[in-house]
Amino acid sequence: MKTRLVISAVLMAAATTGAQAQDAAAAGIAKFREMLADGNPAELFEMKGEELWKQKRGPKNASLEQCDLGLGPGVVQGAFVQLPRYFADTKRVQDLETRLVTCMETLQGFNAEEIARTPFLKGEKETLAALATWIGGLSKDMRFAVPQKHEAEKTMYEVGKRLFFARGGSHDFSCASCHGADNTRIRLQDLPNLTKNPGDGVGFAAWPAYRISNSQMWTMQHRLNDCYRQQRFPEPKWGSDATIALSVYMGVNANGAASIVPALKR
Amino acid sequence: MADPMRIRANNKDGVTEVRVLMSHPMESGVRKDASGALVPAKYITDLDATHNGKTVLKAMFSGAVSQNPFLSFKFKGGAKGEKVAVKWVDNKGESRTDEATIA
Amino acid sequence: MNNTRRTVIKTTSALGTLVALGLVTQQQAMAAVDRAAFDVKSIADAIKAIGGTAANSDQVSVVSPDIAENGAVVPVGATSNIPNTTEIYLLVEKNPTPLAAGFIVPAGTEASVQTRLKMGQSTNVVAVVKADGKLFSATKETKVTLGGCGG
Amino acid sequence: MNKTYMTVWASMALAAVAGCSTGGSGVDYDKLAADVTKASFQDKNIVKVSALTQDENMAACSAANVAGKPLDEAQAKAIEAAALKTIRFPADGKFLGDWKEGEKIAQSGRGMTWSDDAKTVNGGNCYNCHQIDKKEISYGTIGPSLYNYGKLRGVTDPNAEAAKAMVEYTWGKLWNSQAYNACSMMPRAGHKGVMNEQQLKHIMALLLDPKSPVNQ
Repeated sequence: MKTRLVISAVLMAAATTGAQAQDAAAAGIAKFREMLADGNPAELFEMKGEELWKQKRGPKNASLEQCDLGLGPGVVQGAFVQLPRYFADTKRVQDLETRLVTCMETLQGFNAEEIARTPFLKGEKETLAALATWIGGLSKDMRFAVPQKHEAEKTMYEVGKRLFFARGGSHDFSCASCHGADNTRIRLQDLPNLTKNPGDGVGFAAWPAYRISNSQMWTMQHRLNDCYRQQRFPEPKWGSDATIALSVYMGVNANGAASIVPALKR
Repeated sequence: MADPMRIRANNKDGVTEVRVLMSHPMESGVRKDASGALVPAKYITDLDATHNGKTVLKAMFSGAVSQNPFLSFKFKGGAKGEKVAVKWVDNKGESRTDEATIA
Repeated sequence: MNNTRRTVIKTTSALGTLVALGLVTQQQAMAAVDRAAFDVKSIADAIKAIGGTAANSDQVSVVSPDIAENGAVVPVGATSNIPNTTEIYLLVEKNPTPLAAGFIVPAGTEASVQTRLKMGQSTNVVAVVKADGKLFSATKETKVTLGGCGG
Repeated sequence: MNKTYMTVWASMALAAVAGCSTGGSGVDYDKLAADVTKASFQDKNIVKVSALTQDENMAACSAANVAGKPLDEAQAKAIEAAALKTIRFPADGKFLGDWKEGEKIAQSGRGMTWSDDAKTVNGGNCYNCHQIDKKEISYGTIGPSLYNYGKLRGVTDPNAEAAKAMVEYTWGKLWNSQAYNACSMMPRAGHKGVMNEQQLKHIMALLLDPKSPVNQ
């Protein structure tokens, strides 16, 4: 009895000091982010994205101004927080990026397969990141309302949920390993719980984001690709149904959360 | 050609606050790429901010300034509608000038 | 393009060599500190290159976070309350070349600047200011943490 | 888009239509998810699509998560019993290596991603989820704190008979975490070949050596 008491006292002491150190570190990180909040370099990409939207480009020398992002041709504001969604013309559920490529193909004459194959941060993928940043920014502070009306949208949600929890690879990781519980972190990074609405401006409501660790502008497709890399999974093809299904799952879960896109991330 | 800067200038109580974001790789010349080769130096060396043609700040940068540099400072004067101009030059001789209207 | 945000007035291309080269020379001639100070390997020598030794002063403050989530973009700034401050320098002690940035502050501009610097590891960040030809300094430690999954 | 991809999409569209007529029920989402997975992933460098093939344990744990319910007790016990049998103790009977090496392994998150190559020395990823040495402030909280791991468990001499059970349990937990918790989130470091025996010994020392900073 006596030993047990001593041990529990030691345990409590350890837990207390641990928690204090953690609080100090967490407060330090919060302060660091606050110091960076003003002057997010993502603004440079927003400027570029707006220009690229209006510029006549591609084999057809046309702008994207007639692109239908789900709210009708040319309607940009508010479109971001209602994506992914089902599009009757392509008969597909599309996220912002795959929808933009559809517009680049139909309006401007670009080759969609070629864009899909282009590595992130290069060529038309760079264009896409700037466009997504500007389009996302026009819905800043608006609340997510990803639709679940069409049967294909509901199917994508259910498939996305299964992919989210699917454990595999050398380390038995799934998306849920890091994003399935409240108040956890990897190293010092807070991890949003993406199985439900994680709150305003976190998780799905924070990408595209400017990443300070590599000074790159990352879209959601890019974010998912790198999550799978760290998960020790093989590579998800760009724009594949797996990436769309996961986006629908996270997007619908985030419904009601306000977007802070473009965000600033580690 | 370098991408444009994002310049914001706001006057409050007679003081103008200038915030500048520059689109620049700021390669220090000591970083190695994935294949182990040195990435050649390319960074902004000098910056000149002017208001009505008069210098309000000069800066000298090294490759230790972060990619896509941010700079903020304040000067006395400047009225809404007037212009603030910022010009940078890098070690390769490339330069860029942009201008913003004081709000 | 949103004209209230900014207006592009002029761009010199990378190969506008003559103009650009002329410009570089002109700016270097106007610089307060020799460009070579940016290549100096120790903080003491860098301060020497700026103009001698710096006295620690509570009238100088250096802004740098206690903890940086990543060393690639660390918000750093300095403010001087010493009258006639004409120059501000930001140094990162443990960087291979500590002098990171220098600023010339004309009369009418506040002796206060904010920027973002790269830091390879946890380090002291030093602000040195010049006022009436004399150097004053302030120091702050920033811990650079290893973030993410480390993969 | 490639052909497989289009085919799967077509099958999903069909399923959606079928869903309409049956009011949303009767769609085999598990099958759809498997088809989507097959069509969506590709080999990249050292990571092959075969890595997505789940063993029975992983399939059961993933399904339980989708359902939002824990495994039923019998199934959990069966998984644990099977996992326990996979554990291999060190051939030379020595469980502890060098805690300094263990700390390096615990710090590293490298290895087995598609941006690593086959020569990359695998890290343990330990600090990603656990507090270990208190000097390291950048630690994760997905797993419990391991600070004072040995000390709190009364291990003063890891070679003593009194410590045997704790030493063997710790080795087993590192080798195959599911031996003690059916759907443990921890990688099965020994079982899946993420860590070799020597690396596991170093991590053991980090956790259990009384001289390790973990036990100060």
